[in-house]
Amino acid sequence: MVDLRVKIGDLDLKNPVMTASGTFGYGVEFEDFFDLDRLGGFVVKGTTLNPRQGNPYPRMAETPSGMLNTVGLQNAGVKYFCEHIYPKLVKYQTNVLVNVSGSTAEDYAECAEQINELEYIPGIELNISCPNVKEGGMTFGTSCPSAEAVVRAVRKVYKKHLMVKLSPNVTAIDEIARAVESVGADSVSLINTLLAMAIDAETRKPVLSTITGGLSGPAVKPVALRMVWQVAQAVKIPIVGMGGIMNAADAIEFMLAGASAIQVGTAGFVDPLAPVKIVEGIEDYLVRHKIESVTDLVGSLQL
Amino acid sequence: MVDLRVKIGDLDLKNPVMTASGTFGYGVEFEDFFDLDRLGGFVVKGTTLNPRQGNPYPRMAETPSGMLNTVGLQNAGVKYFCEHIYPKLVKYQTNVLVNVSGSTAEDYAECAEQINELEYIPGIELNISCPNVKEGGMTFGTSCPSAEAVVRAVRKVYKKHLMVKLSPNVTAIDEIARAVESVGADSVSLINTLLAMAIDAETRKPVLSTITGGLSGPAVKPVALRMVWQVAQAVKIPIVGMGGIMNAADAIEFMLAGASAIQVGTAGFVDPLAPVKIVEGIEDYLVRHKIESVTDLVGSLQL
Amino acid sequence: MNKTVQNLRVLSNIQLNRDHHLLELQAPVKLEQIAPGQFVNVRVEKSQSTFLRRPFSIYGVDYEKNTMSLFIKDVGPGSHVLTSTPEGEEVDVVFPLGNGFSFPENNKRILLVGGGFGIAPLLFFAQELTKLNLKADIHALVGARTADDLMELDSFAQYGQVYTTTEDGTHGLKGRVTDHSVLSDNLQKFDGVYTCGPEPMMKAVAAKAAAADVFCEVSLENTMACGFGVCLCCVTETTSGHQCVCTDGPVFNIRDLKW
Amino acid sequence: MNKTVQNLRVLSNIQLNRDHHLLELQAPVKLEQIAPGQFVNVRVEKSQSTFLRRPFSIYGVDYEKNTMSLFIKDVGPGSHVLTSTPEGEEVDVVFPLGNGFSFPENNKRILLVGGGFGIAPLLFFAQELTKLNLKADIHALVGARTADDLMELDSFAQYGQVYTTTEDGTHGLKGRVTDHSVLSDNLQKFDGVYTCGPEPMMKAVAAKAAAADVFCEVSLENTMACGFGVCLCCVTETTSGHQCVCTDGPVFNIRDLKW
Ligand SMILES: Cc1cc2nc3c(=O)[nH]c(=O)nc-3n(C[C@H](O)[C@H](O)[C@H](O)COP(=O)(O)OP(=O)(O)OC[C@H]3O[C@@H](n4cnc5c(N)ncnc54)[C@H](O)[C@@H]3O)c2cc1C
Ligand SMILES: Cc1cc2nc3c(=O)[nH]c(=O)nc-3n(C[C@H](O)[C@H](O)[C@H](O)COP(=O)(O)OP(=O)(O)OC[C@H]3O[C@@H](n4cnc5c(N)ncnc54)[C@H](O)[C@@H]3O)c2cc1C
Ligand SMILES: Cc1cc2nc3c(=O)[nH]c(=O)nc-3n(C[C@H](O)[C@H](O)[C@H](O)COP(=O)(O)O)c2cc1C
Ligand SMILES: Cc1cc2nc3c(=O)[nH]c(=O)nc-3n(C[C@H](O)[C@H](O)[C@H](O)COP(=O)(O)O)c2cc1C
Ligand code: FES
Ligand code: FES
Repeated sequence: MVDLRVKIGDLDLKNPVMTASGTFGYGVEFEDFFDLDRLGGFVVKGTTLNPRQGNPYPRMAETPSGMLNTVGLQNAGVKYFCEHIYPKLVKYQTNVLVNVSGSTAEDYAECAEQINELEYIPGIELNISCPNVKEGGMTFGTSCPSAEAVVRAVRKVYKKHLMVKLSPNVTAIDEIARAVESVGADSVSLINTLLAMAIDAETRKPVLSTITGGLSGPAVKPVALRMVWQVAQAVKIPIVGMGGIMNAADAIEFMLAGASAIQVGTAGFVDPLAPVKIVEGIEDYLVRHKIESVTDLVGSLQL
Repeated sequence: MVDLRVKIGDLDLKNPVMTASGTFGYGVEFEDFFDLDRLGGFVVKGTTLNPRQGNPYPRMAETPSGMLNTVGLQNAGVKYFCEHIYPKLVKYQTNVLVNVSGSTAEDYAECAEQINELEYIPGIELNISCPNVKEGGMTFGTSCPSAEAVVRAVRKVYKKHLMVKLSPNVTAIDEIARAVESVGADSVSLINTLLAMAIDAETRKPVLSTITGGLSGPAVKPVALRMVWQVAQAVKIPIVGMGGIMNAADAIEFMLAGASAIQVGTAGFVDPLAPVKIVEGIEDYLVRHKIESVTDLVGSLQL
Repeated sequence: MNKTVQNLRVLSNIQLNRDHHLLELQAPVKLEQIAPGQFVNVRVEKSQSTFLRRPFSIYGVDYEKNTMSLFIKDVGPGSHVLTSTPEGEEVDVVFPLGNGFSFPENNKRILLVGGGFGIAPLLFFAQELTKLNLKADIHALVGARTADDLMELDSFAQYGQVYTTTEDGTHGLKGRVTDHSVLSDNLQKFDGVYTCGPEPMMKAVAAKAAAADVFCEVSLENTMACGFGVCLCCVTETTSGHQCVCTDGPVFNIRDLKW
Repeated sequence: MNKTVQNLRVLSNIQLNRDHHLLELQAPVKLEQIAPGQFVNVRVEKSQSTFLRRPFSIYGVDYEKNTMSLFIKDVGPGSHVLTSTPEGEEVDVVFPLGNGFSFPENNKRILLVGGGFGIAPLLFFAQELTKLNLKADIHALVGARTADDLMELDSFAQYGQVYTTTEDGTHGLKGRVTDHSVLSDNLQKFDGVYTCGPEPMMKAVAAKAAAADVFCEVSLENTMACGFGVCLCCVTETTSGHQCVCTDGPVFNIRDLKW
């Protein structure tokens, strides 16, 4: 028997596989496909202080081995979440995190404060990296001072696990990681989507309503892996890796590069069973390689 | 008859299709496949002041819709280039540019100065963006002051067309573009490769000898397009776009986003005929869309 | 039935005309009730430009043979691989997705208006209406560019009266579906209009139904990433804000759309 | 001949054992002279994980039928699609690439040492040596894990004497090729040793040849992006610096390698 349990700071996960915000709805949509309690955890949709209707259609473009999205944080706001969604999530025997976005440090803090009250939400993922809305935090995530400011504001009011999701659209992601670590982040997750664009040559128009959008899927995996590796050299807090993970081998690569856990995003669109297949695949890998605990993989890349 | 001619500053190109440095050798290797004079131009291998043996094998990793490389600027140095390679290039009736790299601003300038003497080389492409060698210029290309410094040094000694190749591994590529424009760059080309990484889960080792390498191919196209679009809003000098261009539709997308010409790189590995097929495809497109001159496409994205 | 991911075996693949194929797919597990208007999302691995699944309406279900059919137009890499799939091969399908058309009460007169592959869910609807013995008086108006593009007219004729239009006049009325008198003369005689096809066609039909104040449902085809409500990419504007075509639709009452 | 990109038609696809196939490909244009040791680079579009081409040694050329053969082991997505390609389909091939083995002078005794698909270029070499009537005395040593993995022995036997080893002893000597006496007893009796196979095997053979001071060429298989000398990804360390396996090789004299 191999041990799949991992810890992300004070969070206990039955296995290192989570699902990524914005790609897993509120979890319930996946219930037909598998038992959500088989996951190490899942992160629900980006939540903001006030309701947001999101960006206009079209919001999606398929690209080579990936896709662009510009959903723009459509959500009914944190109050609605607490009253109407949260009650449906309390039944899950796994870590349910809420992804939090905002336009000002105060927004973030206020939203986080309300989620702090929810007994069965052990942590939040602070999205300082959404490229699709002006107020989506990407500007927070692209400079150290602004990243520090928002994390500091949230840290003051949020008492549970504070995971900060980093933007890949930066010159030095390791510096941003160090900055958020220094002001109290409990972990970092990366990467969010790469700012990108699609054009329809025939119509001569951008494909997305907002011209640019966020690139995800296997296309970004090599960049994401590099960033996880780079951040792993820079910080001591745990890293949650993501970006194009499609199967167990991909997940293991992220752990070798230094991630304590991983998130599966776009893969779930292509194969709704991907998250559980990855749990099983990691187990098989450990058995095959005679590795007792999945934690032995973390950062164990052989140079 | 449609008009395929474009200008990049003072460079006259018979069509907007060039090939990208490091993916086209010295051109001669493609001669079996097509007549090089059918291209608008080509950029030969990264050249440095002193000979470089490059990085150890393995230098390549295949990734979803792309590849990583870490060639590390293997070349015999500018002196060898001028004496032994240049004479083989004078016969071409197209623009042959030399891609120049260095470890210090002085290196760059000295190398450029020697190439300035070569009558049939109408311009250089200054590579301030190679992610694969410490001295490969990526550090020059990731901050405005250092980018300005190297361009300024080269501009002093180099009298012909000075194209500056930008790194995509930055927070704000438009700012770097503006910086190099302000110190005399005649054009900018983008993007170079994205810093990335591949790991072999079975051996638990990095695939590349240098751990990280540069990502190219269709996987990066959406990011490249976005950057060309972003730079087009920021500078007045012409833009040469590249990154994952595989076919004429891709090339046209870059021109719609604001590129006056494009370069074909990795595509030539997959289909050695890609560069000429793209020339033909652009012509077909213009005919089909009843567009008289390819220059009408440049920056004509409809919002 | 619940959403599932299954490998379905191609039982037959019949080419209907130049670019349309009819695929009959057999399920390994007993099919439960599927509603007309629901769709499937198919994975296409044998192509380098189909990262995401491709959605197709369900064209019919045969619960005895345990098969379902898809009516596929070859328009690009994904549909091309599918229309080229030989019998015996398996395809990876997520289904059933979306809502479905609203069944009318007994003894209603309804009009189906289809263009292109939009006939697929309409024909399934007609089939189920008839099977459920709702005694609907079914009329179908089908339009195409030319006669060769008018397919499955016999199938429609099994369920009711069929009207056709072709742009070149090679079959039925020369013109577009919206030029047909059945849509202009006294549309009120129908209790409901159900339409699926190119968006401009649906919008024109919807406008006529709205003007005549007739119940009207349209089946939308927004681009999709997931197909089951988690990505929020496929939204359409409704009177109650953005709704997902893949879960709140693909079938919408025009009353609710901001058309 | 000059390098070209051509669509070759699969004339036959024969499964040799569990995971090896022999593909005979017919060219639309007259094949010119191809050297044993040269290789092709094949595009594989029907898979989502084969962005780059896949290199394979040329296993033989039939100038009369205008065909060339490849000997392919199914090890991953690219080789899998190729070994599954039905007769009649076309494959997009860049060829001929690389240098080739050095032909010996007349009346020489040579030893070919092959493992796995490494036998492909060696067999082509033997065929050409014989055709050119160089009166070479050809000996071939072939190793595999088990008897079923020893293929094309009859073909080798056409050209000279064959020795075999299997790790499980099911055919020939039990052990690895390097355990075979032909490599240890008096290797000097050969004028040249030519080897292709897994790198550890080639290194061991090269070491023995070097020790015995016998001419020895090895055919390398570095990972490649372009296959024709423009990317500089496939380099190997030689006494004159980094050289490209795809253009300066794949065949190298061990004297020049830093092994
Ligand atoms: C709910 C729903 C039901 C559908 N039912 C059918 C059906 O029964 N039969 C059928 O043949 N097709 C149907 N479609 C359309 C079908 O999904 C597309 O034709 C298919 O995805 C094209 O894929 P491709 O790879 O062949 O071409 P692509 O290269 O992806 O696209 C070719 C062309 O089709 C358009 N297109 C791509 N994806 C979609 C999409 N999701 N919706 C609309 N247009 C698209 C593109 O803009 C492009 O112009 C349906 C779509 C939806 C959303
Ligand atoms: C000059 C040359 C000649 C070759 N001749 C033959 C031949 O005659 N018959 C044959 O079956 N194979 C030959 N190969 C190896 C063949 O190229 C690989 O088996 C093939 O590329 C694997 O592709 P894949 O998609 O099936 O598997 P992948 O998933 O790409 O790889 C599967 C396994 O093969 C390894 N591999 C991948 N690419 C290469 C490569 N270029 N060289 C060596 N190993 C690789 C990978 O590391 C992995 O372990 C040759 C390679 C070279 C460079
Ligand atoms: C449709 C879509 C919506 C997303 N929404 C959010 C979001 O609300 N908040 C967030 O932090 N990340 C969001 N992301 C980013 C993902 O969580 C993830 O960081 C990214 O997609 C990379 O992982 P992947 O390649 O596995 O999808 C979204 C991604 C997609 C594709
Ligand atoms: C193998 C390889 C070597 C390269 N060498 C250089 C180089 O020497 N100098 C340079 O400026 N860019 C170099 N590049 C980057 C390309 O010129 C180009 O910017 C990049 O590959 C993106 O374009 P593509 O996706 O079309 O290949 C190299 C790229 C590859 C794949
Ligand atoms: S396609 Fe993802 S929500 Fe509809
Ligand atoms: S594979 Fe590109 S140089 Fe050899």
